[in-house]
Amino acid sequence: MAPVLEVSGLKTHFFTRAGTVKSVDGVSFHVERGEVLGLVGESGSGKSVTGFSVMGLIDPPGRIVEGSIKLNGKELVGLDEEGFREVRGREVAMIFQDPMMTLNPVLRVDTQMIEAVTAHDKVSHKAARERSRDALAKVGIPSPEERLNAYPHQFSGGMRQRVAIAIALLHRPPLIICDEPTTALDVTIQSQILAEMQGLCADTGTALVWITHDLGVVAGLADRIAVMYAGRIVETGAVDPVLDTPLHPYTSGLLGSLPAEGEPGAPLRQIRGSTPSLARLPQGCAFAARCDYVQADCLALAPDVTPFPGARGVRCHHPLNLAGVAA
Amino acid sequence: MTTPILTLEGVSKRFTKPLDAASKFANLLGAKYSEQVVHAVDSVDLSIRQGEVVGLVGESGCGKSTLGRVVAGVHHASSGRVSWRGRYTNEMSAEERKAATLAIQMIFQDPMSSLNPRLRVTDIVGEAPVVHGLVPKAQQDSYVAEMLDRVGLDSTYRRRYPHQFSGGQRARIGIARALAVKPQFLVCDESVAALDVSIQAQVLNLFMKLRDELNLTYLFISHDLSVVRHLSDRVVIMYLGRVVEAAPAAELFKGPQHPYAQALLANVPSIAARKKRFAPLKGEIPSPLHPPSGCHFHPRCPQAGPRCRVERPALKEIATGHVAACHLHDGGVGALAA
Amino acid sequence: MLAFILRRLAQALFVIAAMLVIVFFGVNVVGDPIYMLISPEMDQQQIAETARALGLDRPIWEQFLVFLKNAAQGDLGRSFVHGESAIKLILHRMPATLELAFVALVLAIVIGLPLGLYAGLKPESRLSRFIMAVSILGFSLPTFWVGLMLILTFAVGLGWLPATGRGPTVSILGLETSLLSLKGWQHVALPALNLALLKISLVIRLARAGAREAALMDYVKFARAKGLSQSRIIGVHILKNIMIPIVTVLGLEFGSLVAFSVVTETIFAWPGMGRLLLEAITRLDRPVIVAYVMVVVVLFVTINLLVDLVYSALDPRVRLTEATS
Amino acid sequence: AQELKIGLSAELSSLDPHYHNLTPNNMLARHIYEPLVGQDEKQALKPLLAESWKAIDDTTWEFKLRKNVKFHDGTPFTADDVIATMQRAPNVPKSPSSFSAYVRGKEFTKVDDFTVRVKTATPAPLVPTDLSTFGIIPAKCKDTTTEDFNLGKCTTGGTGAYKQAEYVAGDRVVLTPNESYWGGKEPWSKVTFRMITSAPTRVAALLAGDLDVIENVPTSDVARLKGDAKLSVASTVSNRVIYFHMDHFREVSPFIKGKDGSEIKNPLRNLKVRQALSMAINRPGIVDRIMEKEAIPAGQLLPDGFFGTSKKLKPVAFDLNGAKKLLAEAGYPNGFKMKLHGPTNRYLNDTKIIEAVAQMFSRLGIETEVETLPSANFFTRASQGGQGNVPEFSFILVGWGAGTGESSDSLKALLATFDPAKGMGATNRGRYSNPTFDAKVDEALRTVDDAKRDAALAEAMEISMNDVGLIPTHYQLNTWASRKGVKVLARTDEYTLATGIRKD
Amino acid sequence: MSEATLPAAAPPVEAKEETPFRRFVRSFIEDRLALFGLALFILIVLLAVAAPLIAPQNPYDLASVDVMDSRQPPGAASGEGFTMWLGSDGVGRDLLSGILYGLRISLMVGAFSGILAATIGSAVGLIAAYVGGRTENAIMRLVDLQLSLPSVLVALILVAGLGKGVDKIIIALVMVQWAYYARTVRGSALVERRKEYVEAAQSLGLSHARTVFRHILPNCLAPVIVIVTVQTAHAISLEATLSFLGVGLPQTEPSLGVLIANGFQYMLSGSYWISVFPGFALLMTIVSINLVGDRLRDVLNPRLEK
Ligand SMILES: Nc1ncnc2c1ncn2[C@@H]1O[C@H](COP(=O)(O)OP(=O)(O)OP(=O)(O)O)[C@@H](O)[C@H]1O
Ligand SMILES: Nc1ncnc2c1ncn2[C@@H]1O[C@H](COP(=O)(O)OP(=O)(O)OP(=O)(O)O)[C@@H](O)[C@H]1O
Ligand SMILES: [Mg+2]
Ligand SMILES: [Mg+2]
Repeated sequence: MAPVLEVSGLKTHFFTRAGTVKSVDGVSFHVERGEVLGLVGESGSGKSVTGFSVMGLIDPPGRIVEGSIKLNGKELVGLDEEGFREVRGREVAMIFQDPMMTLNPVLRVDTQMIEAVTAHDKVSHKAARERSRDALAKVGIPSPEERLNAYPHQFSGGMRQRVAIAIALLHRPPLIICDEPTTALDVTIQSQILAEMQGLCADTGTALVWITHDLGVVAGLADRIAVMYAGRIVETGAVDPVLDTPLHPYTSGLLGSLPAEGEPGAPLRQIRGSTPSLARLPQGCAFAARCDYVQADCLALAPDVTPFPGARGVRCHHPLNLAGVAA
Repeated sequence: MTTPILTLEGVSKRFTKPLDAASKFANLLGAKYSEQVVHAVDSVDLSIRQGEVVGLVGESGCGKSTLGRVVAGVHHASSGRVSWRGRYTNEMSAEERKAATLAIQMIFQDPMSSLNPRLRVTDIVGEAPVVHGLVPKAQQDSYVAEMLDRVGLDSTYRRRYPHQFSGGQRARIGIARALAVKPQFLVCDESVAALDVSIQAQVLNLFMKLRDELNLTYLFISHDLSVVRHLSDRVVIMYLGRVVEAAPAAELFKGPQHPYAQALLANVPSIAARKKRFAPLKGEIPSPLHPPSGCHFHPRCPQAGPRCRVERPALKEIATGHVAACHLHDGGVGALAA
Repeated sequence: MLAFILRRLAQALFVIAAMLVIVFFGVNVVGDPIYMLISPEMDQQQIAETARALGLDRPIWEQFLVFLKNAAQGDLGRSFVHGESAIKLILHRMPATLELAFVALVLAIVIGLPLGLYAGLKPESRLSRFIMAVSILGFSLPTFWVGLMLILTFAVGLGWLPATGRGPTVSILGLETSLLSLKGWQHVALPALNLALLKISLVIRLARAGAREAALMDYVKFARAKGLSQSRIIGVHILKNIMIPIVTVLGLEFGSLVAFSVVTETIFAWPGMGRLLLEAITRLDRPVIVAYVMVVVVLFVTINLLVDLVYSALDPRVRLTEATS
Repeated sequence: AQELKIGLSAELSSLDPHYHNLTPNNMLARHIYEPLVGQDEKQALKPLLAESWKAIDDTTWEFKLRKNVKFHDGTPFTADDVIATMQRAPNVPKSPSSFSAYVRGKEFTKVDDFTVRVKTATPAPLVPTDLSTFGIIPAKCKDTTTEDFNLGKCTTGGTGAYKQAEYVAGDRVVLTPNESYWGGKEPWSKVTFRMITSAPTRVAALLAGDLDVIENVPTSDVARLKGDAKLSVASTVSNRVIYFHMDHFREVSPFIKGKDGSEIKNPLRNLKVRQALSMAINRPGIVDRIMEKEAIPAGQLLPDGFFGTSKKLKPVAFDLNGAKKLLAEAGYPNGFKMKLHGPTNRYLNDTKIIEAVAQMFSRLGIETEVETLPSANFFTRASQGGQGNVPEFSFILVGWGAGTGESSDSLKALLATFDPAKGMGATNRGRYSNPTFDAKVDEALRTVDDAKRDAALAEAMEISMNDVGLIPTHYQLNTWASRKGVKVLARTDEYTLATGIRKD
Repeated sequence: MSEATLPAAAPPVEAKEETPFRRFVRSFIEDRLALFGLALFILIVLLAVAAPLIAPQNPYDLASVDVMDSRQPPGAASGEGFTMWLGSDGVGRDLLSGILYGLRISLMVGAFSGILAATIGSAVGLIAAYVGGRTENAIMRLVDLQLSLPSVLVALILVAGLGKGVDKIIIALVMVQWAYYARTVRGSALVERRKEYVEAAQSLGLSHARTVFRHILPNCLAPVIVIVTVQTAHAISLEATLSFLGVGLPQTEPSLGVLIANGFQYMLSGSYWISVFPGFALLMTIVSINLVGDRLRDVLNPRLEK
């Protein structure tokens, strides 16, 4: 069966006055039907830009320079605005990080939902409203009929995120891209949303790309994981092997820095330095300057993806834990 | 070492928006305007011993920062008393108060907004010690260099502005600023929340190092349980302005007693838990403007009973050093207290 | 809501009281009205008689007390010059000024909003830069100068529109308006454009800034992600958000429109209250100045109240009790 | 018959003919309510509602009224209306400038329906002139208020050639012709007076065809309008003189200093200094460069030919060297410092004139400064701004229009010794005082015989001008512009009368 | 704890020594139109400053102005022999000299009223925001009051009362403009006050005055700079309007506004230059200030700052 989404060699660059920012620089991944892919990485590593590229929401000075994005077999790169408009919301939806900002504060919830329905389906206002109400009910909002008449500011953060999810689900798209939808929420509310999403996707067979920097969330939710660093995916694979036996030093470093993992009070493993500027990437491996295992070739040559069994891949000249990977 | 250096006794902080003359007049005409009161902190008792790291956790808006600010002297308590090294702050002389202010320093959440963007690092860090006469003006520069060294920053960056640093470096500048006035007590308000994990580890390590080197005491505020667990000796959990449970860290993480604490711990995502089924708490966090009656947690509590709706549970010691405010541990939730 | 209105009322009373004192004593500092009223051939006896008749022979504070006493009885004084109730004179001329200001406001929005929106959404385009550069001219040129230029071009040169005056008026619901006839519109076109010029630039700027900011907002991105068309996003999502600052500012600016109409009314011989005020100031017709200030303050307070109501209708986040701060 | 649209330069304050003695008011009222005695375009008296008048003795005048005159509603006009008017005119409540001065001290008696006698306590040669200043209203409207006059509630109307049709305060007055006017039919079906205070706008409105006639054409536009084939321009010398008043009464004048800034004795009390100043003013230059030829150099207070003017007085010729010599003779070879004051936007080109004169004085060696003030401020200070409510300034520019068309008022108000009790020198802002002159004026004001009075006034004029009591610079021209085909009768009194506008 | 776990942080991302000021200058000059505006403005200021040196005539010296030279077209020779390149006005003043000197006055009026109003308004706004409570309420009511009164009117009444003169005009303009600054500064000070660096200053025991003026104030200056430009331009054209209404500056020492107002009566007569040239000078001045102001607005707007 063909994957819902197949991204290959995607390069999205921003041409700013300060130079070309290579936010996404040769990213390839795919998402199967009904699958949850966790896209993790630190701030500024290009996760959101990857998501926006799929949605066709890259604005000047940014541009998709190269690569292909196939959604249900249909090529998206090169589509015009109208072409993208037809895809958005119907074949792929997106939920954003900050629930306070994603809903227009001056429009009522029903307006914002109904317009989303009628953007793709020629249905009556009444039918659209009913559909919106059902969607709200499905994401667990009590008394949805009344809530439709409310303004966003009358909802709490968690409820707003649910409204956003309801909007994303309106057309039952086969794929939803979730850009850190729970980062701004409290732990207990985050759990509510995660539970909600889990249930809904199981029911509808929707595939998810879950963008986050929280490895814990990915561990609990995702089937597969892709770790991004400086505009590239440095490691992919099923959740368990990647988290248990990371191949890339960066993945390994990340896991080591998590306080939950160490003995309380013991010094944490830390990755020295900080993320490089995407406008001035070094010639070799982008992680080389911070890597504990750096060798001469790392500085000279950017590594390619080395495939490993179990659909794993790593972009490193000298992967770790090779022993842990079944040959 | 067992006498506390900092004690809070029934500290409350209320934010009120009083009625203006027009609203009062309107009330005479039959309108119903009332004062808006937020009980950000609601009679909290807490004592912290020398050298201890106390973690303070709770959901957003539950009053953690406000409590931290009261401790650091940025806010005054609306009621209750704070004592520092055995002296009540409201009874201190100006001299003593200044000493206390400097002794208790705060480190803030946002590494960008907590640094004045128009000042150079040397002024950010060096201003207060010079103003307070801890360091002569002539030595400001070398003193700042020393401080930067201590927090692991290259001391040649002194003449730069905050925007020229990365997030982790800014966090270090904030720490250097606090250290520059030679504090004994640090209030860390979500000081690592804005940092990436890899940077967060650097800063957490720095905190631990400084504690050992300078014998500092910490009130460590965070909503990230794993950070708190890693760092703290003792953990205090707040819910809507009140302390609901406090215990030594290891004990609390082993066996939380308050239903809220239990839910909180259960919901922390962890990389150890793969493909788990999330079993969340029901309900929304209530508004602090209109907190629920009785136990603030009762509308969301799976085990709530009639008593919880009416009666505020008191903090009860369950084991040594382990207190919780729940009727379950104090005669049950079924009936009203006599 | 009630408290809100009360607060506004109290504010208005305070402003009126303050202005009263300032105007009353200020006019006295400028000069003695008697010299502006009396015919120069008159002798000393006649001057004294007239001053007595108008109450101008008494010390200023005594005149003030008399004024307060009469005001308490609802009599705000008679115009020295016209001999009629000052407030009546003003109210009589007010519709013309309001009509002018209103048309100017509409022009400002109709012309300024689309231009500003465009400039904000395409900030880098040549046309946008051109719009912005030209909009500077709007508030660089003195109103009186532009007014005469408009007359020279459209009335004298091209002969398209009448140069001066107001068209025939009809009374609907007690309000005199000239906007119901084509002739009325022809008359109002030039003065309104003259008055609107300043505000057009302002609206362009506000709309541009608003659009630039709104375009960066997540909710616009989210609206696109929903698959909405560009026109709906601009026409509903962005527009409604930028209307909020525009409505607020224009509400405040309505006052300055009314004030600047002093100049425009003079140039275009528009029979509004601005000209009456100017005449009153030059002739030291104190009762009229006082009445004007009162009427204008009441007008502003009313408009501000309306603006706040519109504001809260546009922006559901705003609760009226907070709008004042 | 067709409509006539006229652009006026000033706003009238009321349509009540007795409320406010103000040029635009009087002028408009003249269309509706006629006075007993009229003034022709040169302000010579002519019969109007009174067919004739004569002085029976030094203190009694008799007026014979015109018969068969009807008010607008058909009510016949009789002596009763005259008596009623004389009762109302001086007593309009809240009048900012009433006509009481013209009625004061006169006793009116009805001899028969068409004869009225006026008795005065002292000889009063000016009775006919006084009675030419305001219109006669019907007895029925004796108690009509000012507001009601504005609203046209005096339905009886006047006897004039036009009837009040519409009055929109601050905007327009519309008149319709009185079909049964005793003086014949007017050619216009309707006359609209529009008030357009901004001069360029008025001109533009004429050019744009909004108006048929405009008054007070700005001097700068006269040349252009004269050159326009579609327009015609009418002008005549006006009764208004522009002059400088100077401080005659203070030992030390506040705005005059020595060159080094020290206090000096008031030089303006020295005749030679005054003569030098007058001589230093290039009157033809002002007329040519600033007034753009729309003025005539002045040598006295009214243009030649007006009643009570001297044929001997000519404008002082410009002679800078002569002036310098005089100044040196007076003891000021190096001049002094002086600040000139004047109003803004009160007289044609007022600020430019004062600036030009200041330039001329500085060529004489006097260091000048100029301060112009809004009229409201200027006239108060110029009249009573100094210590003890005396005139404040040292040297001011002012203008004076002789509404009565003869020089007695001018001399009495501007140059006679300031004396509130006698009503003399009311506007003497320089406090000039000359007993010989005063005596001559007094004599003139008591002489009923016109020829003798004319001579006495001329003599008084000569005395004051030779003594340089004030320095006249020029007489303005009154200028009207109209559409070709519409002819305006130019008047010296600045009145724009529809009755004087005819189709060509 | 081992030392090895605490390596020094990597060097900052951008190694250049870039002060906020340099950063500001760099982004400012990226816009060519704004640069043009700035150059024009500097040129205008230089011309104004150098007026006594370059003007053919001292137009304020009555002895050197001759009414016989009045209304001469551009290029005519004056009585004294120099060429009046831009013609002369109604009293014989060389227009080029008049404009150069007029610029001085107009710029002075604009700059002084701008700076004074900015200083007073900022201080008031800052205090209101920092002190809060009743003080803030009282101040803000006063500001509302001021803002609700139309500026032309207030200035008109004030100048009528105060009399003419540059100082009087400046007082009047300050009176009508300070409130804009107070409102703006209070707005941004409220935002700044909530930032953590202010709390940091408090917890470091710094005095209120130090906190307000050293920490909060510099961070509120960006919007002030922007309104200074706009309000300066506004002040200059308001002064012109007041002159037109007859309550502006003295006739004998004309500002650009007075020159325009004086020339106004010649607009129809064909002597267009008397009003048009000063009008053009005013236009250029205000346009240049606004071009600079617009760019400042863009550069200093934190929300658009990346
Ligand atoms: N409009 C833009 N112009 C220039 N650079 C941009 C733009 N948008 C994004 N970038 C750059 O692209 C890089 C990747 O950004 P992106 O938002 O994808 O990061 P992210 O992984 O989503 O980070 P976060 O976790 O903070 O959301 C960043 O370095 C950012 O500076
Ligand atoms: N200055 C203030 N004025 C009014 N209310 C305030 C103020 N500061 C805090 N509050 C209110 O007090 C409550 C507690 O706020 P606080 O900042 O202490 O919460 P917190 O636990 O730190 O939350 P977070 O995790 O979001 O930082 C909140 O409801 C907040 O709205
Ligand atoms: Mg992102
Ligand atoms: Mg907090």
